[in-house]
This record gives sequence, structure tokens and C-alpha cells, in this order.
Amino acid sequence: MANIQVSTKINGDTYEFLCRPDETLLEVLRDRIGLTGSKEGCASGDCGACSVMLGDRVVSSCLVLGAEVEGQEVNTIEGMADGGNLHPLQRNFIKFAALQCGFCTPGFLVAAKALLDKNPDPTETEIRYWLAGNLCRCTGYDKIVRAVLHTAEEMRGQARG
Amino acid sequence: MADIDRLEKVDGFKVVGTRPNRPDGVDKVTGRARFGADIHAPGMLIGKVLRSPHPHAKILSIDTTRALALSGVKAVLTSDDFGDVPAMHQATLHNVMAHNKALYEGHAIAAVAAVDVAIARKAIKLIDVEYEILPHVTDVDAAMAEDAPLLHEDNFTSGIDPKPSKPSNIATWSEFGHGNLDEGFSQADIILEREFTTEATHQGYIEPHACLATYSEDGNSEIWCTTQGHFLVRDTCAALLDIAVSRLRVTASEIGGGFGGKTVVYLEPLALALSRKAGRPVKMVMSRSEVFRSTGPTSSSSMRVKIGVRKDGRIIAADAHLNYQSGAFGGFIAMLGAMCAYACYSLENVRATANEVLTNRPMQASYRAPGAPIVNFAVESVIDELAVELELDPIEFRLMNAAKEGDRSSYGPVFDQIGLIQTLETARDHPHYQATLAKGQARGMAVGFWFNFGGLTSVSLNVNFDGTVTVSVGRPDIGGSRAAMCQMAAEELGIPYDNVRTIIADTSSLGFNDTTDGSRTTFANGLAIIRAARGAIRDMCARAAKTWDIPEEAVEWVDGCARPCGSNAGDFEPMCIAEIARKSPKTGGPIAGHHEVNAEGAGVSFAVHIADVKVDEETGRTDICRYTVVQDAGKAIHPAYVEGQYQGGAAQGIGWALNEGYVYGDDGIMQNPGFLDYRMPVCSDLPMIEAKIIEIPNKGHPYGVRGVGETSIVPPLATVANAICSATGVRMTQIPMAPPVLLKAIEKNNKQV
Amino acid sequence: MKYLAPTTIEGAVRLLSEASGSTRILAGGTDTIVQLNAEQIEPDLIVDIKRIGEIRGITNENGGFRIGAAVSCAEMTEHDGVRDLWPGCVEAAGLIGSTQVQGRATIAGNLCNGSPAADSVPAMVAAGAVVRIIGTDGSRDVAVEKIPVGPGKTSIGADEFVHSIFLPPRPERSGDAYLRFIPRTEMDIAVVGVGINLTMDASGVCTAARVALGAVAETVLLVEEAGDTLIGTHIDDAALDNLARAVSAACKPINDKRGTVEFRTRVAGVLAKRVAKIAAERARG
Amino acid sequence: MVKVILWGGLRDLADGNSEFEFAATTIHKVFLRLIAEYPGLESELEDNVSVAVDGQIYRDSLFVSLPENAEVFILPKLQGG
Repeated sequence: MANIQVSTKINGDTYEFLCRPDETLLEVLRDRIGLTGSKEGCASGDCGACSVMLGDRVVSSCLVLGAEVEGQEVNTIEGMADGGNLHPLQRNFIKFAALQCGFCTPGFLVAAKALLDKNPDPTETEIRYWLAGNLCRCTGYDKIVRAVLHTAEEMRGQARG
Repeated sequence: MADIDRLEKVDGFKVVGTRPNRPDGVDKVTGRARFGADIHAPGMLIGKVLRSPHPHAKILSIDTTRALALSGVKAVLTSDDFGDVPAMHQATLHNVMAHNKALYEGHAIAAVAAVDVAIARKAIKLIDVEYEILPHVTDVDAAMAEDAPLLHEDNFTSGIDPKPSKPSNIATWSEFGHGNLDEGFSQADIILEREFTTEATHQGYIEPHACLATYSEDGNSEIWCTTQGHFLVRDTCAALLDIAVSRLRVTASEIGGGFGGKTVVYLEPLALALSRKAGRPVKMVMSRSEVFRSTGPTSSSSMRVKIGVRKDGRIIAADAHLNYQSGAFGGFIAMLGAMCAYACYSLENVRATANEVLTNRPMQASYRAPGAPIVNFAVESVIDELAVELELDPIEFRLMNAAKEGDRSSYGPVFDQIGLIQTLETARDHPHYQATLAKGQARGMAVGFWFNFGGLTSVSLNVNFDGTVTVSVGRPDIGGSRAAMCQMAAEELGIPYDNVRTIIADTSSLGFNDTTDGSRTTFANGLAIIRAARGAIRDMCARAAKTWDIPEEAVEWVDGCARPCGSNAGDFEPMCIAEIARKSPKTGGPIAGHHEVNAEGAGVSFAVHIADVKVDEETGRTDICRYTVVQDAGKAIHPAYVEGQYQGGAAQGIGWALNEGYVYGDDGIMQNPGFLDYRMPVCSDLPMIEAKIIEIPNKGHPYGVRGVGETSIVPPLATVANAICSATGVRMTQIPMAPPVLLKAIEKNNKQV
Repeated sequence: MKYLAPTTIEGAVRLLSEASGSTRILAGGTDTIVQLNAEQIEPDLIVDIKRIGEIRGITNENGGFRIGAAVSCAEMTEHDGVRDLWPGCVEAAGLIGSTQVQGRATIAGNLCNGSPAADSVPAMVAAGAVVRIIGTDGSRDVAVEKIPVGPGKTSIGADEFVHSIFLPPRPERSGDAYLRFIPRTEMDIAVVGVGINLTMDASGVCTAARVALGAVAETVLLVEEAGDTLIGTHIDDAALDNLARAVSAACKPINDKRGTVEFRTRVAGVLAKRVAKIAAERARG
Repeated sequence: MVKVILWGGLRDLADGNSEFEFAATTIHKVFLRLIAEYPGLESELEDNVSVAVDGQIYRDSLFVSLPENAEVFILPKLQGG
């Protein structure tokens, strides 16, 4: 199984890596690039812990081959904060105690940001369905949904200035 | 002077009861936090496990030649690599690697370490195992049958006198209760007897088991792993590999959920043994399928419950018999179930008996209030049915029979101070219970009990020269407990929350700490931290006294400062922690406190859950429309994380009630070892879960803390079942109440009506 | 194993025709990569078709829409034109997997995976969708119901792949709908799925109806008898009861971890009534 | 004097007896007294019990002092998740 050379942008930086043809983007990020913020919970696309942005879509990086991202843009949890400034979602997840163990948190944040980028004023139901592919076993989702609702409101307020 | 043993609740909390940001928050939201699989070591190998494809089979031979010959394979491990172990560790050893027999599908047979994951996967397939397939049994009732295949030829049921003459799959029999059942039932006006079954569920933590082990040539070893108890990992691995405890240092990674499932070792001894053979660090990570097939689950069960009441609403006799399926090795879950069965009630005549039944399934592990939710489903369903028969409000009926201080508990001892009645009354008066039902919805409730534990605890607290404080604890933080630790230290020392940092120390840095389970962490760590802080305060007061040249008794600690008191009050300006700490090199050296204790007095707790549901009677689908948890926390140190425990427990219980469950084929193979078909609740399945914290102080803790982690999973099964019954008129006796099961029951009921 | 990503149809065809071992087409990857990760498949060659420009878009064709094989479900659900013309098909496509899966999964992949429980397939069968298949011998157009031949099996040759799926133009007063039954609200495989597409005349009488069922047989079923129960009626309660009976009668399901024979048969009828009502509502406008 | 009650699982090891009254000032002394009378209880009391003193549960504390007339209830070892 000859390795494939891939060139891609991750969190704005250019990376070149070699990977096996059957190696997933998640394995590449974690084991080759050293970005371990994306987690493997299932390797079958059922838990969302490995969510990353591929171009403008949120995807499960366990269901993307490393070879596929040649020439594409990948954004991960490690790229969400702006330097030292946390994204409002990150800040509010802490403030609202929207995490307990924190393992699913990177995936939730990436997916929630994708939602707010697309829909700045989601209803509770829209949030719940958008995030249905992100499993959390600790929180019962209550505080996660509240943190997203609050962040959306806060960001709309800022947008209005 | 600070009194280390002062245990009464302190008034006027400043930090306790607030909701500060957790110390590990930023690491967790940026992806920086390091969990079990997030670590690499130079020269690291990847380990993989070969697992049995058969539920029950004799291992005739294992040939590792072809695997070892594969380029890049550095070690292959079988049970031959382990020696004899003390009796108490034998089941653990035989579970981490099958010994002569594979006892369940997924049982570890061999393991390899190779230079990368692709080679390790390939090598696994090159291990040749010859099996003699044996008949298997996965059902709890079938396993108790006369002619059932035996898992262990040498298992004679314990707890029965005289000892049975024949071996069986019943590992243990246990019995609890008091009074005279026959007499009780003879006085009853209504007697209901019902049978129930429940299926096994998995703890379902999202982070699979993972570890990195390094065995050094000089015998010193290290393990990094995701666990609820790294001291337990250390002591177990040391015993299994016959190495001195002092030689093995275990560091707990951040842990991605456990719920009881990470209180057992699986990969750690294998990784360490592989590292010993290969001479290189070995990392092992389970796949999700391995997690389902080889770790965790709780028991499945069959149960019979019989309760008699008088017309005046008094329960006069109660009996229960439980058969809990405990997987391939015996456990203690059935016994705990029997103890919890009737713990909510004040009963003169009560009995609960239990069988712990061996089957060809993975060894069951603790799952949040182990054993309690299962029997609670059965008992609270019958209680609910009786309330309907008696035309009593379900909460009023429970209040009429609720256990209170001085009553003899159904599991034996008399209750001391307990808060069941306040919990029930709060639930009764709660806006949810008082609210008019939305159209098409119906309501159910149930009450649940759990013990809560304390246990072995060792902490240290160091005052840094700038007056900030570092606390080291020895229990992994699963749900934000570090925040509560900082709060309690800050409260006691009278300093800001942000001036305290709590870390989880490795096993070489502290004395033994029991595992993070049994809802013990905030209770037991907290108790020790408060005492450690009081020790540091006593030292700081003494140093101030010497500086001022006044008696130690004439110094008190207020708001983070030593100040003269009594006849010396006002003689000197207060000396605050930063100043005392800065001067400490010259006043006796570093200032620290520490405390080692077997924390007792955890205090039992009760919860009432209320659910409004909607049932689609054409498809058997149940939607949870509104849900409320009312539970006693003693004292909520960080209320947001207490609420989180209530909400999380409720969500897990709802999953158990409706859609989760192991599915086995006739072939004894688990059919749903993935999140696709093992259906845990997703975000869109649930409403907001209202968490109502009651605070009835536990006199066993300085601030009144009770454990809160487990009780919340006890009532949901019955709560949802009772709501479904009031929606449809159908009394479900089977968990999960998945749509095909519920629809069948509804249609049967419709035909009868 | 090799991974190759041709940029032209011809390139892809050549790769397939020259391949000696087992081959897998990679579109969204949401089934294929799951199987790869679980070591259920070990193909010698993976051909990623997403870099072929021609099949990456949705084009209007004679009043219908041609959906390229590499178009994700998310792109499809965001397309106003398709949503207006075939709301049932779009809803079905929108039910496949999570948000994360939606950004990758394709209806062509959903079809080629060969699952009898595929959500988009009953909707497409009801719609009369036509699949364009490309191979060494050129291209051929096939009715979507002719593709699945058994669980995991399709009539597409080893040297062929799906180019696009055509959702045809439709008469006035037409409506389609799809519902599935799952135990949770999301993330499950359909236990039963029902797609219905119908047309009415000006007086509200149903003049054409196609009913397709998922997860109740070895393949998705097109049940003509069920469609017939609606034709000539106002889709009133009596017609709906007949529909439910015809649908349940056509079910040949199995017992498995997701549902029982009894449950699937019963719920297929229940869903059919609900789906027919929605489709009729849409046809009435 | 304290009242000592054994849970059902220990009864057989104590010749069918489950309730006792004798003088003892700590849990440890209760155990010693029981073991002296019923040696079969030793390993159970060593490893497998918790003790409730007037309802307060102790999992592992031998030196808890017992109030006069205390009820000492010996339970199976409790474990959590």
C-alpha cells in the first residue's frame, strides 16, 4: 500500500503529508499532524466527535480519506479561537457548563459554529436537529443547547452593534 | 485557631454555591486537553487485541508464528505470558485475556504490538487459534435452567446453606429484609404481583478505552490511561504483572466519560505486558465495537415483584425476587439491586432476594447506581399501579409510605437523617407537577434511591510564595469536579476562586485514592481538602502569632488573613495569605496542608422524576415532552455541575427506558455493537431537563455535601413507564419500551378493551 | 489498496475497465469509509469521482433536474428548484444521516449502497427517477427501481458507475412525500420507509400514483397495487384504508435488530396513509 | 451493650444466628468478638462487609466508636459506579 502525498490547508496553514490510501482525515490530523483536538468516538460517523470543516461543510473527519483533502481547506477545533480570544461559543460552553467530560466538546463546537455561520437565529428545535449527529453522554444536552442559544443571541447583538 | 474537625455547615458561603468557570474549561474547548488516546511517545508501538468470534469456546491452541514473522511485529501476547495471581485478581486476569476458554464474543484471546496500526491489524489476522465451540447462553432465565451450558464448572452458588451439590450459573444468592411476609400479605386488601424484564445497557462513554504503557529495563514502569481510578489501575496491573507497586506510576489522562465503565482494567495490563516483551512503549486504543463487545455493560434481568396494601393506602408487605445477568464473571450488582429495591419505603414486612447469574456476555461493570435502576423500574411500576387502584395521587401514595429518619430500611439498618419526604413534597409542589397537561400528553413520576460512598482519600494543598494555592487530588475529574475542589479550598482559605488551582496528581505523588465512582469525589475529596486547608490555616496562624509574639490562640483566620483576636484584637494589622506565604521561607519553610482519610458518612440520597410524554399509538413511538428532576444534593458546591449530573443521569435513564439495549442473535453474537444501532438519546430526542436542587445538609460533610452523580439514573425507567401507562393504559413490563414492543402491547390492550 | 481521483468521465471509465482486483467508487464515502474503517471491505482500488466536474452539479433539463452523482444531500436540500419540484425526494435525501453526513452523502451513493432501508430510494422510485450509468460501453438510462437487486447488491456492472440521477418534470397538481419510521428522532436507519408520488385532476381525483416502500423486503419495492388504491379516488379515508391494506399486504420484511415482521408490516400501512395525505395536500397546492 | 445484626448472607456462617447483644466500643471489637465465636466469619468481615452504626454507613472503618445501645448492622460491601 504505497503512501500518497497530499498538500492541504489546515486552519489556514499549508501542510504536506504522506498517508496510506485507506487512512482517514481524522487519523491524519491526530497521528500525522498532531492535531488531537478532533476525537475518535466511533469511526462510523455516528458520534460527531471528529467533526471538522471541510471547505464550507461540517463533516465527520473519520468519514473522509486523508487523500481526499488534496488542495482543500480543513478547519479544526484548534483553529476556532482567534489567537488568544476564544470564539463566543467556546466562551459560553465554559460559562454555561455545557461540558462535563469535554470529550465531545470539540465536535459540538465545530458543528455549532457551522450552524451559526449559516443561521444566526436558530430555534431550539433547529439546534437540536442540527446537532443530532453529535453524541453527548454526560449532559443530557440541556446546557449545550442553552449555550448555543445564548451565543446566537449574543452574536446577533454584536452584529447589530 | 482553625479547628480541623469542625464539621458543621458554615454560614455565609462566598465561593461555594457560585458558578465559576471550570479550571480545565479552556483546554477542553480548544482541543488542547489530552485524553487517553491523545499522547505519543518516542519509539511507540501500536497494540491490538485479537478477540474471540465465539460466545463460548475452548481454546485448544494459539499459534503466533505467522504473526511474529510479519515484518514490524515486535511482540505477541497470550495468557501464557501471565503467571499466577492472588485469588482476588483472578477474574480480572481471566477477563483481560481468556484463559483456556473464551467466555463471550469479544473476549481477548491474544494481543500484538507492531510499529504501526496497519501492521498490528494485519498481525492479528495471522494469529491462528483453534477453538472447540461450546454451547452458549446469553439469556438470564435460560442460564439458570437445569441443562444450561456451564460457564465455570467450579461455580457453586455462594450465599446458600448448605452449599449446593451441583455447579450452576448462579454465582451468588442474597437476601435482605425483615418482618413476616405471610402475616403482612394476609392483612392486605390488594395484592399485586407482576413480572418484569430489562435488557443490558452500556455506559456509553464517548471516549473509548485507551492507554500508553512503558516498561523500562530497570523495572520502573509508567502507564498513561483514561480511567476513573488510576490508583486502582496501578495496584491491579502491579498484581497481574507481579511488579512492586512503587515501581509503577500511573497518570490519569483527561477522561471522556466513564459512568462506572472505567472502574475496570482492560487494555492497561496488556499494554504493559507487551511493552515488557517488546522493550518499547505500547499504545492501545479500543474501537467502538470493542468497547461494546468487551467492556462495560450492566445486567439484563428478570424480576418478580409482589406488594400488598391496605385500603387506607398503607403498604403492608413487599416482596421481590431479582435475577440479574452478570456476564462471564460474578459480580455484586444483583445484591445492590436487592438492597435498593424497597429503600424508599417504610415497611414492616419486606424481603428482596437476588441471584447473580453467569452468562456468555462481557463481564458486567458498574453503571451509575449499579443495580438500582433495574429493580426501581419493577417496584415503582407496581407502586404506580397500586396508586391507580387506590385512586390516590401517586406522590401522595408515596408520601403515605415514605421512609423517614428512624425507620428500619429495607436493606437492614435504621435510617438516620434522610430527605425523602422533603424531596417528594418539593416534587408535588413543583410547577411541572402542578401544570395542566398539554393536549395528547400524559404524566408519570417515580422516586429513586442510592447509597453514595466516601472512601480512601489523600490530598495535598500547597500555598505558593505569592499566596496562591495548588491542590493535588487523586481522583480523575469526570464532570467538572476540579472546579468544586477549587471552590472548597478557596472558601475555607478565604481567598478568590481564581487563586486556587487543582490538578489530578499521579499515583506516585499522593497516597491511595479510591476510584471516581459511587458519587464520592466532591464529598470525599472535598472533606479532605477542607481539612487540609484548615491544617494550612493553623500553620499560617501560628506563624502570624510568632511574628506578633502573641499566643497562637489569640490569632484567628478571617477572609484570607490572620488577625489578632480576643484581648489582642486590633493590636496588629491583619497579615494576609500572600504576606505570610512570602515570608514563609524565613518562618519555617513552605506552607502546606494535607489530609489522608477513609471518608465515611457519605449520606444516602433520593430523587423524584416527573415526565410528560406523548405516545403515537399507531407506531408505538414515545416522545418525552417535559422532564423534571428533583434531588437532594446536601449542599451544591457548583450548582451548574450538580444540575449537569441530574440532567445527564435522567438522559441516560430515558435512553435505557426507550431504545438502548444489547441485542443478541441466537448465535450469541451482539448484533448492535455501534452507536448506529445501540440507540443512545441524541440531541433532538430530548427536551430541556429541569433540575431542581434540594439542599438537606449531610452531617457527614463540613459543608453538608451529598453525592449527586448516581441517584439521577434510578427513577427514569419507571417514570417513563408510568407516563406511558397513563398515556395508553398499557402497563409495560419490559425494558426497553422500544416502538415494536410498545405497539404490540397497545394493540393487545386495544383488543381486550 | 490504491486511491485515484480522475478528473474526467473518460478517465474514470478507463480506470474501471483496466482494474484487475476489487474496486469501489467513492462519492460521499459515508457508507464506503464506514466499511473500510470496520475492515468489512478491502478493495484494491478506490476511484474518487468527486473531482469530475461534470457530475458535481444540479442542472435543469427539460423541466426536470439532473443531479450529478457527486452532489451532496446538503447541496440538494439547499436547491430551491429541486425542493419546489420534488419536495418528497428532497426530504428523503435530507434524512440520510447527520448534518455531518449530509455534507458528504449523495443520493447516488445511497442507491448504490444497495440497502433496502435507504431513505432516498423509495422517494426516487415513487418519483420515477431515472439513473444514468456510464461504463466502457457508453451510457445507459435505467429506472431507479431496476438498480437494487438484493441487500447490498445492484445491477450496476463492475466497470460502470452512476453518472447522475434525473428527477423528471411533472404534471400540474402533483405532489410527493416521504416518511420513515425510526425509534429515535434522528441518526437511525429506517425501520420502514414510504414514498408516494401522485397527480390529481382539477376536481381532486387522483389520476396517477406510485407507492414505494423501504426496509420491508430485500429491496425497495414499487407497489403498483398500492398506487391503484388511490387512483380514481379523492384520497378520502376509505381510499387511505385500502392503501394501508395494500401496502401491508405487499410487505415481506424480516425480523432483525431494528424491527419485527409484525411491526414493519403494520407501520408501513400507517405511514402510507400519512404520506399519502401529505402528498395529496401538496398536489392540491 | 450494642446490638449487632448480620445481613442474610452471613447468617449461615454464624450457625444460623443473625442478632447478638454484647459490649463493644468499636467496630473492630465487634468483629473480634464475632470471629472468636464464629471463625467462619473472618474472611467475610475482613474483606466483604460495610457496617452501619445507627444508620450511618461505614465501608471500611474499624475504629469507629460505638455509642451505648448502638445498632451495628453488618452489610455486604457496597460499590458504586
